[in-house]
Amino acid sequence: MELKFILEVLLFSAQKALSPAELREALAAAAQEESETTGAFRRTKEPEIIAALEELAAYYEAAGRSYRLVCVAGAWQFVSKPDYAPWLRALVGHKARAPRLSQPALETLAIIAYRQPMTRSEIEQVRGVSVDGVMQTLLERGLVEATGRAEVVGRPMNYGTTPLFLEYFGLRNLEDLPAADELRRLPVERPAGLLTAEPGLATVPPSDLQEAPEAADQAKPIQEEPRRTTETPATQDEPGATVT
Amino acid sequence: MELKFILEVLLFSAQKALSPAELREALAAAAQEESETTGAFRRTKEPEIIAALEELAAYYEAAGRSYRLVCVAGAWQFVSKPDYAPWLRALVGHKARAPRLSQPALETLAIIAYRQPMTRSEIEQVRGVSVDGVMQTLLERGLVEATGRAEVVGRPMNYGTTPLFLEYFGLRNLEDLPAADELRRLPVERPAGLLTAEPGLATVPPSDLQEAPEAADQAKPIQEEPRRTTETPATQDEPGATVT
Amino acid sequence: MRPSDGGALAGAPDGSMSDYKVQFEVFEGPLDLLLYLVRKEEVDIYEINLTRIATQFVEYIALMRELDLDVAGEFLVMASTLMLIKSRELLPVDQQAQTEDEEDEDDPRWELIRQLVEYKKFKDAAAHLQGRELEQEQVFPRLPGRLEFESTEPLRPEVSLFDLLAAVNQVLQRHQEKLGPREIFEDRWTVSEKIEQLRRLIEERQQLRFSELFEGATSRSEVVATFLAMLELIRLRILCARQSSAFSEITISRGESPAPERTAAIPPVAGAKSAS
Repeated sequence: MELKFILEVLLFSAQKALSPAELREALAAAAQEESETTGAFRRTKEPEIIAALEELAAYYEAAGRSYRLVCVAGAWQFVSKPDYAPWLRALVGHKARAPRLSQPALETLAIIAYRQPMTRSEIEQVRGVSVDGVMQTLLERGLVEATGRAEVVGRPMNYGTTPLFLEYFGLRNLEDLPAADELRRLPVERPAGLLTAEPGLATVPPSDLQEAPEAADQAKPIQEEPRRTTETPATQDEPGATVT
Repeated sequence: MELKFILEVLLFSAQKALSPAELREALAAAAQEESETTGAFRRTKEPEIIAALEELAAYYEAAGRSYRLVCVAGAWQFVSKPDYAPWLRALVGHKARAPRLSQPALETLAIIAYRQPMTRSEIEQVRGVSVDGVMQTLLERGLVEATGRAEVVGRPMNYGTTPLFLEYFGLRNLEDLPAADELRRLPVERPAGLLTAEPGLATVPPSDLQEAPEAADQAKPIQEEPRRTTETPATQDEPGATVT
Repeated sequence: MRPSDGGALAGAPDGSMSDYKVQFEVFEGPLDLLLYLVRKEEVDIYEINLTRIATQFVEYIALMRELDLDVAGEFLVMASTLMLIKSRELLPVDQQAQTEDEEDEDDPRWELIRQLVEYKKFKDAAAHLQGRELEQEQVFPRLPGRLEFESTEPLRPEVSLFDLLAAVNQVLQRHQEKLGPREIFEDRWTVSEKIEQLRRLIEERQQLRFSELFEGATSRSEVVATFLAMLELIRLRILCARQSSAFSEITISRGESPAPERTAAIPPVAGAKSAS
């Protein structure tokens, strides 16, 4: 009995996408109930599970079947390839899906996705127009959410994307966005001799701050703007935290 | 675009097993709605579909995955291999254990399987007890269904087994049922046909005809009323009740 | 000032007012309009002639007003920024700001270009998201039917074909009692005779295939008698039947309890002794 086949059959039979943690739980639960074969997987660790899932996904990609194994928002599932949509529509009907997003909504969403967390006025700075109506739509559709308050004057709300955002666009995580690094950090190459730093541009995503400190360090030398610290979302996850 | 991949993706995404006829319909429906690629499969014949399905099934058998493609009761579907049941049980949790069929339910099912189509009162004749509760269970579990009306007084409903019944017991068709000719030979007194019925006796309110044919059956003289009531097992078919 | 590339304002001058409204909405804001103007110039953003762009921008604003359209405040702010840039550049070179290194942050040209470049990148990113949005509409997740596991998998081992046949047996037994054995078994074989035969057979062979039990049968009633005998022996645990999977053949082997004294308990079926 191989781990990858067990994971395969679990994903094959599940009613929803499963995270490595859920898969690990199923392995542990099965080990508790039954004996020999299941017991061998009692203590399977998540990294092992993820490695086996990647192997499975690679297998299906190489096998060139009509469906593949994907990871969306951290959970794994089998999905059909887009080419086969006409037949699936004939079989199961159109997908129940919210109406497509408008151009302003997509622009705003893209900005938030790359630069989160950010305040409304920071978003407006990039877009050059008010985003009130658009933000309303994005919040209502659950693609964007308030993540806390920014540590700047007036303590405005910070916004970020939700897991639903990843699901809606079929993204594995925020790194899955194209040119993520480029768009997150200082994006504009200045002609030599021009030394500027723009507030709001250098916001490093929290994941980078936590998981890739060296990436954050890389961005630092360019940042000579003292104001930057005030924009660093240090306490974004603590709504109502007060400035001391 | 290959036929086998289209069939594969249809079976992979379908909520239930699909017959070659249903697959052919999906191909035709897709051809109607969209164009180029789908049009090529507009007139796919069932033998072609079956050949492609068998090729697919052979592929999966050879690939040695945790699931395979099987044909049960003339319909095709991907099913997990039994070896993996412990993990699937762990995944689905407790609710996986549907209440097993009670002895009365099994008996009734056996009678219907061998003697279908039959009316409720005919079934009761063979079993010697009322089958109201049991029939309810069998209908709800989708093992038995109404197949039309019997051409006898009161035009009661006829019942027969469903494809799910075959699936449930792993039978390809009804001929696969082990010989039980004796059961087939048990005498059942059929009520007089419509033409020979006394006009006065056959007067059944139209509402009864449509909504409750069994009400008409109950009035029949064949029923040994006292015995029925005493033998009716009151709680045997309650969910969760098991008979061992 | 009519757009030459069939862009966002295409057809505007001869269209109706409502057409204009629809067309203008294509510009998400001043940056969008600026980007459109830059694209029209077919030059890199860094090389745009801001003076010319500023003129065009202001002309657009003028047109929008002429057409009595709502001109959002952001457009006006941008227009004034552009006019400032334009006026600076129109100054003689020696009067322009020369302290670039120190005052660059206040240079509205760079601020504008930076904003434009950044905005363009996000607009491209938005286009990518839109592509993914469309693709996701074509992707169907596998959603297995609940029955697949919840009914077939756990139930099959619990309710097998055997249970169904045992149920048949029960029904037959009741009718034997009611109708008398003669009507059911007309043959020379009785169930109890078959029970003895099966017991001897299993002593010799240890294990049998289900179909072997019926190989020598000469009549239907013998098959039935054999079958009922087998069911009875299974019930008494003298025989044990296994079916490894749904379609595999049933194998019959010796059961866990030989229980010789239970032979006497056979009567329910032994009573079916034929009248022959």
